[in-house]
Amino acid sequence: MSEFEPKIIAFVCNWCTYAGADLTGTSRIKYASNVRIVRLPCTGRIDFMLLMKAFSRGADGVIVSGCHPNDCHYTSGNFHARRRWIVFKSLLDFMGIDVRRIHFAWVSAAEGAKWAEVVNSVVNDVRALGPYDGYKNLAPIAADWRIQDAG
Amino acid sequence: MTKIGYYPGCSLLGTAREYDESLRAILPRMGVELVDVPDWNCCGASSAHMLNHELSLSLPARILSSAENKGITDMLVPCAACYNRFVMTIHELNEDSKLRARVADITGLDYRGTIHPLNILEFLEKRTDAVKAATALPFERNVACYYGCLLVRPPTVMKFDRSEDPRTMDDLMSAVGANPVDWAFKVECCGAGLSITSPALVGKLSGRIIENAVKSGAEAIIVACPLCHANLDMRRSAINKAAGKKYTVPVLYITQAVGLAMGLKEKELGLHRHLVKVRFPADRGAAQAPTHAQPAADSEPAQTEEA
Amino acid sequence: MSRIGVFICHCGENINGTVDCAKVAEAASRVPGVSHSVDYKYMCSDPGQSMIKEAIKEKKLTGVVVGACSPRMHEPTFRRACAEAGLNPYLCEMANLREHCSWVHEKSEATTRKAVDLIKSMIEKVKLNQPLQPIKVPVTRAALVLGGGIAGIQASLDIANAGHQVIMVEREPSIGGHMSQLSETFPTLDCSQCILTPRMVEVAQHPNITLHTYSELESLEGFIGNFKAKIRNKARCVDEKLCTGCGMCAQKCPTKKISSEFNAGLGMRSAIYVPFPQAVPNKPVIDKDHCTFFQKGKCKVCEKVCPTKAIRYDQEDRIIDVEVGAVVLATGFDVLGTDFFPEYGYGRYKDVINGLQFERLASASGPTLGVIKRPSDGKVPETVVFVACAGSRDPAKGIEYCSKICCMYTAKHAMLYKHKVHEGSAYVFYMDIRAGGKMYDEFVRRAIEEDDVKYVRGRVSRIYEEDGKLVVKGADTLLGHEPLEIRADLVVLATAGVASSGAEELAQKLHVSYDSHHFFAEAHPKLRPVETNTAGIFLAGACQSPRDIPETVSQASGAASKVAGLFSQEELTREPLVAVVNRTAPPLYSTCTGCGLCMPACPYQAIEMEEIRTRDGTVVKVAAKVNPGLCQGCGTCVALCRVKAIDLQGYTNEQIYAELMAL
Amino acid sequence: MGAITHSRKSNSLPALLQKFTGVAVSRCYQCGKCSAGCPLAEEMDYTPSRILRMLQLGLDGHEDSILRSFSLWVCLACETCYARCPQEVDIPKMMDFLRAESVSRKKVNPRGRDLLKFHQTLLDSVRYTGRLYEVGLIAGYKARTLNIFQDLMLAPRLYLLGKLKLFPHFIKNRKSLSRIYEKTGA
Ligand SMILES: Cc1cc2nc3c(=O)[nH]c(=O)nc-3n(C[C@H](O)[C@H](O)[C@H](O)COP(=O)(O)OP(=O)(O)OC[C@H]3O[C@@H](n4cnc5c(N)ncnc54)[C@H](O)[C@@H]3O)c2cc1C
Ligand SMILES: Cc1cc2nc3c(=O)[nH]c(=O)nc-3n(C[C@H](O)[C@H](O)[C@H](O)COP(=O)(O)OP(=O)(O)OC[C@H]3O[C@@H](n4cnc5c(N)ncnc54)[C@H](O)[C@@H]3O)c2cc1C
Ligand code: SF4
Ligand code: SF4
Ligand code: SF4
Ligand code: SF4
Ligand code: SF4
Ligand code: SF4
Ligand code: SF4
Ligand code: SF4
Repeated sequence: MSEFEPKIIAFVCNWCTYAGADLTGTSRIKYASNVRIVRLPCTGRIDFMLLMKAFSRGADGVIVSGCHPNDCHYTSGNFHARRRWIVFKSLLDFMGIDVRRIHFAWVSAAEGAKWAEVVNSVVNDVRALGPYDGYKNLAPIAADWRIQDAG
Repeated sequence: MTKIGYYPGCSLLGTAREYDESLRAILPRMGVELVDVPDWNCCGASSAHMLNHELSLSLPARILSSAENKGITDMLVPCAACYNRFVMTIHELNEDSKLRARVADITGLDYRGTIHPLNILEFLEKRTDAVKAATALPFERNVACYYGCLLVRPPTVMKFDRSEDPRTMDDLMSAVGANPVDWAFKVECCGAGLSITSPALVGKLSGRIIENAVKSGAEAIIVACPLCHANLDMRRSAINKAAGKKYTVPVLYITQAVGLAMGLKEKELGLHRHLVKVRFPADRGAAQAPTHAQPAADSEPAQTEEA
Repeated sequence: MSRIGVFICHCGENINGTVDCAKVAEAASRVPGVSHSVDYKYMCSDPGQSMIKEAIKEKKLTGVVVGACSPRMHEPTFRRACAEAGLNPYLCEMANLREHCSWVHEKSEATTRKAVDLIKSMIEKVKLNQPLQPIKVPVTRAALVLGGGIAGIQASLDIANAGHQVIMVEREPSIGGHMSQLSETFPTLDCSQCILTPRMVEVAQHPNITLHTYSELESLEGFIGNFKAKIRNKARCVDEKLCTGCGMCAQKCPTKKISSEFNAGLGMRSAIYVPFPQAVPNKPVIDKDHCTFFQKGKCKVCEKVCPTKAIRYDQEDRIIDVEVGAVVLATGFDVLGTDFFPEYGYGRYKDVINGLQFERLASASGPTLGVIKRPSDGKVPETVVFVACAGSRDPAKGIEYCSKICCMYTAKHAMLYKHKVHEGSAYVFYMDIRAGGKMYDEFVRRAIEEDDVKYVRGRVSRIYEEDGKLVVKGADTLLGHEPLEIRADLVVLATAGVASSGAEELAQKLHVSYDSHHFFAEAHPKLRPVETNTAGIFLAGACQSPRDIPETVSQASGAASKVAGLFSQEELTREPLVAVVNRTAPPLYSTCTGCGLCMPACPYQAIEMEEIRTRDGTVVKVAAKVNPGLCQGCGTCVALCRVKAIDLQGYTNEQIYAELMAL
Repeated sequence: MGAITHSRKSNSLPALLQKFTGVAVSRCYQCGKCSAGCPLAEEMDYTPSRILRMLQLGLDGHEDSILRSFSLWVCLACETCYARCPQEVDIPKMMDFLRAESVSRKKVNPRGRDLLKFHQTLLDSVRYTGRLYEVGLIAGYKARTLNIFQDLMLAPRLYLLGKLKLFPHFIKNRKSLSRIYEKTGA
């Protein structure tokens, strides 16, 4: 049996991390192919439901990455994201999802190499945690996308 | 009578006896009674601090804890050096919980952090009104208020007054009728810790302080620390030797100056214990303020000649 | 049922070398709703684009997915191609198979599988895409320029000369800013006023410029192209129309001992005053805080002597409304006063001055008519010590950044002093000499080599007065770090350049971002240096960070050209990727509960609450409403809304969920 | 001077300094303000900023020179340098560390030995009596340094002025002090 290959979903903002990941490409820096990037305008757009959806679809880990503090294209979206993370954390706990499955990072448009590092380290960490198999329990919750996220 | 904790420190039992005496002499006028910290030990002075970090925290911590156990919250610490050690210790223990636990283990006592050390200037400043009210013979002299290093530095920890040009003592001296001169060496180092080992060096450092005070027209130097006093008074011969001059300007503890203004006697204030005779130029005082002309002349001649 | 077209690009070998493109296209063709799926060598080439256009027409595609490079590269290209073929451009999406896949992974099954996933998720997304129309907003062709220093002056003249209206607001009684206070300017040593005053006059006389001095911005609302500003004209107590600027009032005003701001405290002025003789406008104001009449109710001398009866003690502040399409921020900077420095005496020593004060001493129009005299006793100093980096690069007590201009003006000061006092000695304590600029280092070398200015590498620890001299204790680190004592007659501190007072409040009023030092923040430090993050608000000069005149003027012209570019358009078009609050049929009208949580979260104040009324006018509901002109599409509100009543076009919840479900 | 060695090894002096005191020598940007204000700079073999420079550079022999320097002993912890350092480099703390290091590595400067003895005598006095016994201190110090004559003239006069006590004060709970001394290894 080959080693478990985790599935990682990355929610990234368009202005910093998406561009940073582009730079990883133009610099031809290699990283694990387990990651799938979802482009959003800003990390401020991310709510709890997005994370839930990702896990309910079988993601074993999630990366949320945007601009460095104070560099947010929209002045403050990333602060909102950070603040909401505190609430997320307790909710995750409640849902029985190991918080180590979610990784927050700051990767700017200039940090191509850093993006590769982030992906690789998250893949390794999640691989060590093993597959996430609680998603079946999540399905009914995630089905109602109007759920309150208490953010 | 308000009761307040008291940590005299070793000097006030020895070389700085007159500091303790003069403090006790003026206290009744301010309605304050002192409660000694029980079975106190030496704070370790700069020696512990120089050689052993944990020791330098544990010795003061033992004192702080015993004071707390006695229910003391405000603790008057006249010696600026001890005061500095207390504030630094409290700062370090509050900053670092691991260190705090370690020190608790060393002393076997619990430091709770309810105690607040007060230096002499803070103590008097709070009672400026009482000091003013008790002033009978305004101390109408040009004085240089000398704070030294330990009350104000490091400013981030001591958080007392303006670190480079403090004013508390100047304001207090103005309150008792003195004219504090504007001078430049208020917080310069006198060489405290080298007093015994390198008197010549102290002569040089303290000499510059005296020189600037005299140049600025001071008739007396006022201090709030036994080490400053020791260097500026006891080491006067070294100072004069280094400067090649004969400085006669007397050095008074703030408590002594306040005491004089309250009309207390020389002896009560321990002025006779100084090596440099406490004498003021007669002219100005005699002509303008006859009431206060004689503090030096009134007294029995000091036993010492100026060294 | 959707009919999606999928186009997989090889990018030569760039994608196809690692990803099996044919396989991807084949997999895509099997996704329900896909009616066309091909792969091709170079999708962005002319034949590639034609392929897409033809497919749209022939297969009546309802959506297009291009699997190629990063959308940051070619999204506009392919959207344009779709539009040309009659498909709404927002029905086209790209999957990033190159930067995010083929270039970063090895050639393998897994890589191709990832490519398929990426394509599938975009197919699912695009199925839910809605046709969107770009947002059009009208433009008011007038600019508001805040601050009348050299930055504001340059920007105003450039915009006005491009044929647009300018409203300039300066809070002091005269325009001119710091440059009007300078003596001579590095690196050419030309007289500051000589080059500045003609510009000031030009501003005053320009038919396209309306000047509001002694005025401040009260409020600003609206968005790019459509701002509404309120300006407060503070009462001068002088009727500007009647006043001829004869100066009688100031001459006769008995209250004369007021420290002059223009002379940086080294001179005096009267209670009714014009800051300096070349002021624009040359009309006085009454300083109510010092005027005897306002303070004690008696005097009125100025009223008596004014030949045109222009004095108006009862004048009140006026609020003026203006509409503008763009704003240029040019409110400049300030320098720290000497009282900021504990170890240098807390401002106690009269002969310790700052750089601006030295400018006034060296200026021919200054209080000493250009003779360098020390403030305490008017003597010409024989030894002058200049202290660089005073308060700058000092995280402990001052600011951590380098103020950038002081190395140069200190060299200039030392030079000016030596030119005026040949026998004098000038010392400069410095840490580094920062003289990057055309002819800048040459200028500093000239001070050292030709004018014999002694540069000492080290900081000054303390300054005190003794025997009528200022004792400066510093170190020369090049001489083995030993302490050094210089007995000086005058000490000039090159004090740090800091944000102008009130900058923070102003930034908040305008919703522009600012840094921790209250300097306004540019949109991008390299590529958008004259824009703020708020569309339509531009930056010029030292309000962004301390800078010298050449740089200020270039930036001001840059900001002006941005404004002119904006004004060259009839209407502004913006991407329609904005938030909308859903509207359903009655009786619900909207799932929005009117909780209002989204309103404060929006960084652009784009959300307001709206009353929904029936036809007869009764309010049935309060719901949020997004102003598409203001919304920048960040999505913060969407994440926040508990009932998901607000959604972001182009990134709707359903679109992203669909995208996720396919991954 | 030798070549630059890679002194940022974990056992290098700057690394140990940072580990035990948090003082990072790389913070120092060599402005010299500390040395300019240090009241004792003239007495030092290396001024504070120079010590920092030597620590930063870590050339062969630098560490040894620092540990053997007189500066460590003449520094009075007056805190002037720290109060004014723009980069908030806690030099007094650094000096404390270097001094302790110099003692434990037996590199005390010959001229520093007197000072070391003074401090040791004082701490001894506190250890056995709980308080500072000035006569004992002076006598003990003079005996340790054989510097008998230095203050010979002063002591009797202080005694006459009532400032010197011939017998020490003993605190009651001297055990608690022994405990402190033992546990801190002083
Ligand atoms: C001592 C010294 C010497 C210098 N020497 C030179 C030199 O030789 N050569 C050189 O190139 N540069 C020199 N400079 C730099 C030069 O002064 C600046 O580059 C220039 O002044 C910047 O212009 P500014 O218009 O951006 O800002 P400022 O000159 O500061 O002008 C800003 C204007 O905005 C106004 N304002 C502020 N807030 C508001 C508000 N809220 N509403 C309305 N108006 C407001 C102010 O009143 C002011 O008029 C020197 C600077 C100093 C301090
Ligand atoms: C080693 C190095 C590192 C740098 N690092 C940074 C950095 O980290 N950050 C930073 O902000 N800046 C950096 N810079 C500076 C930066 O490169 C320049 O600021 C910038 O490139 C200037 O852009 P330019 O368009 O003015 O000139 P250039 O980049 O030189 O472009 C000029 C163009 O004009 C073309 N050209 C020349 N003559 C003619 C002609 N007669 N007809 C037609 N075309 C012509 C040239 O081929 C060239 O394409 C660095 C520079 C160097 C050398
Ligand atoms: S569309 Fe992009 S991936 Fe395709 S050929 Fe052009 S650049 Fe390369
Ligand atoms: S006297 Fe009258 S006209 Fe002359 S400057 Fe004054 S206000 Fe203007
Ligand atoms: S009324 Fe005021 S401004 Fe006018 S002359 Fe008198 S003091 Fe001056
Ligand atoms: S420009 Fe020069 S003087 Fe000014 S802060 Fe920078 S380095 Fe210091
Ligand atoms: S859109 Fe959502 S958050 Fe905003 S008011 Fe309506 S319900 Fe509240
Ligand atoms: S998307 Fe962002 S800018 Fe637009 S309304 Fe929502 S929070 Fe405001
Ligand atoms: S003052 Fe601070 S930064 Fe300057 S040389 Fe000394 S330690 Fe270094
Ligand atoms: S603490 Fe030491 S190094 Fe610092 S100024 Fe005082 S004597 Fe000098």
